[in-house]
Amino acid sequence: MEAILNRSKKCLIVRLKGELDDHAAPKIRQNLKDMLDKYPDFSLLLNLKDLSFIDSSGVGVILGRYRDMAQEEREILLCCLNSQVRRVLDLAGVLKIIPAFGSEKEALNQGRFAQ
Amino acid sequence: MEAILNRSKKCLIVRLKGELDDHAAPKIRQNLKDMLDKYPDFSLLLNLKDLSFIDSSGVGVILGRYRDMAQEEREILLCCLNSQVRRVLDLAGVLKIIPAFGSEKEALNQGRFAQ
Amino acid sequence: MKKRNFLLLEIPSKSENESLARVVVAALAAQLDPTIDELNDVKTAVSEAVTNAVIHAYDEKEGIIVIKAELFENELVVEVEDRGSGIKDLEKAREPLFTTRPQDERSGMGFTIMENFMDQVEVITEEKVGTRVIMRRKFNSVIPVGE
Amino acid sequence: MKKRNFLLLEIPSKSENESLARVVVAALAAQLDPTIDELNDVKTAVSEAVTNAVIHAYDEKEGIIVIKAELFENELVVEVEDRGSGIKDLEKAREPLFTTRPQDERSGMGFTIMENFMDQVEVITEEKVGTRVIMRRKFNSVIPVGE
Ligand SMILES: Nc1ncnc2c1ncn2[C@@H]1O[C@H](COP(=O)(O)OP(=O)(O)O)[C@@H](O)[C@H]1O
Ligand SMILES: Nc1ncnc2c1ncn2[C@@H]1O[C@H](COP(=O)(O)OP(=O)(O)O)[C@@H](O)[C@H]1O
Repeated sequence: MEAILNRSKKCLIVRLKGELDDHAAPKIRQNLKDMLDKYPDFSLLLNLKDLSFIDSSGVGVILGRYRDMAQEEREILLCCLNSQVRRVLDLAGVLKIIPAFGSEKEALNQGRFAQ
Repeated sequence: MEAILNRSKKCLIVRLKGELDDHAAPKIRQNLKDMLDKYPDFSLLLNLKDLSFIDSSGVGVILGRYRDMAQEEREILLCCLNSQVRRVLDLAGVLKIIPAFGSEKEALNQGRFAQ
Repeated sequence: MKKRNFLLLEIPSKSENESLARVVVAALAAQLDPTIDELNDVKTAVSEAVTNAVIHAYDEKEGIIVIKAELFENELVVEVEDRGSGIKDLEKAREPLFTTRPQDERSGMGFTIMENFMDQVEVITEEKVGTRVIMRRKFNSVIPVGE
Repeated sequence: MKKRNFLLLEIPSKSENESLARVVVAALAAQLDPTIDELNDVKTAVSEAVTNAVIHAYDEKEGIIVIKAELFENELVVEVEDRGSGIKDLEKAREPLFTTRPQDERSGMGFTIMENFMDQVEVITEEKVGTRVIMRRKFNSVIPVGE
């Protein structure tokens, strides 16, 4: 996991790495929560390029952050989904509520960031 | 497995790929035998760069070709051994009887080829 | 149909064994020469079944998970078995989004993923005895026959 | 010493399962965070033991190979068991270059590789009953303790 602050766009970019299953979930969840607490007025862009595997436990982590952030009217975005990740997030309905983009740049030029 | 003929050096260059264990041995052995029969006055250079695994069954395949070729006074050379392959061939005594080089080029510029 | 190959794997219900189980079943399935997507589907479904055994069946305590995988002509059959709590209401459990552990951010999508990524999912469960999840998947890729 | 994790794997004695066995034991050993060289040593030793069971123990017919692997503090213990022919003269069998199948281009280096790549190799064998090879290897890499 690697995090980058884009201060001009007020966006926290987190690049997830490896596998996001039930075993990896607690640590990634806590790291994400800590960062979101630290930058309370930032949006979150999850770059999933180097995420080689996700299952429903990982879906739970992403939806959990979506719920936390929706309450605070903060935005969450995804980008760079590989085939396995796309299939799982699509089936689980995640892509219906969280927008997904082809690259970090595309994501940062969309929606509220473009304003 | 990929084979290249170097006609000027009279050397058959074979690039082994994947894993050379007991399961893979019969096919690789037969392919090598066929090629050595087809070019009876060529030397053999085994490029092991893309060989990710070898065990004593693979050692048997290499020593078998060494024996066949030694009878015909043909030369056999190795190059581009990764760490696992080097450890196994070293322990099995292969490196004491078959010379190993850092690259195809180095191998082709040594010994009888240099003459 | 002739059985081409099989394996039996026993592991303790530790979360680090979820990836181990995926890797093992995928290594067997790879012998049928599936596409990467097909193999990923199997890995994901196995991950769901094994995770359920770790999380729901044994509830903190450590138990044993038994995984059987068999290859037939061009089909993989995987069975994931635990000797844990069993499932009270199986029909409800198989509904999308249903989970008995929302507090742990479970998504309730485990069974849904298994059902969508495999051709067939059979669940045999008995309270206080345990659960067996039997999943089947045919691969469309070309198969060398008569080895 | 506390057992951190373990697995039991049963597979038929087919040559395609030699790589499967390597992958499975390596996946467990990886939980101790070994170096790549350490992991390769384990893979190679497991390959030798399993290949011997496939080739020598069952001699064409298909039998079962049972692999047990356990993780302790920073040590892996792997046991490869067959219910095949057993070894007549174990002392001779363990000598470098000794093989009963020179016609198959066997190098006779299987036991030598196991002994050099692992810290300890114990062989228990009985004619017509079978063979158990128990191998131990400590990893020097840093280990997270008290999980
Ligand atoms: N092996 C099992 N043992 C006991 N209960 C299980 C098992 N598998 C599933 N369940 C029950 O079925 C419910 C739904 O499972 P699932 O669809 O995988 O979603 P989730 O794991 O996110 O809760 C679980 O919340 C649990 O109550
Ligand atoms: N599991 C086994 N069952 C029966 N015989 C065995 C077994 N393992 C080894 N042997 C005997 O020990 C000999 C030496 O084994 P090894 O050092 O691995 O060399 P290789 O496999 O090349 O013959 C074999 O040739 C075989 O006769």
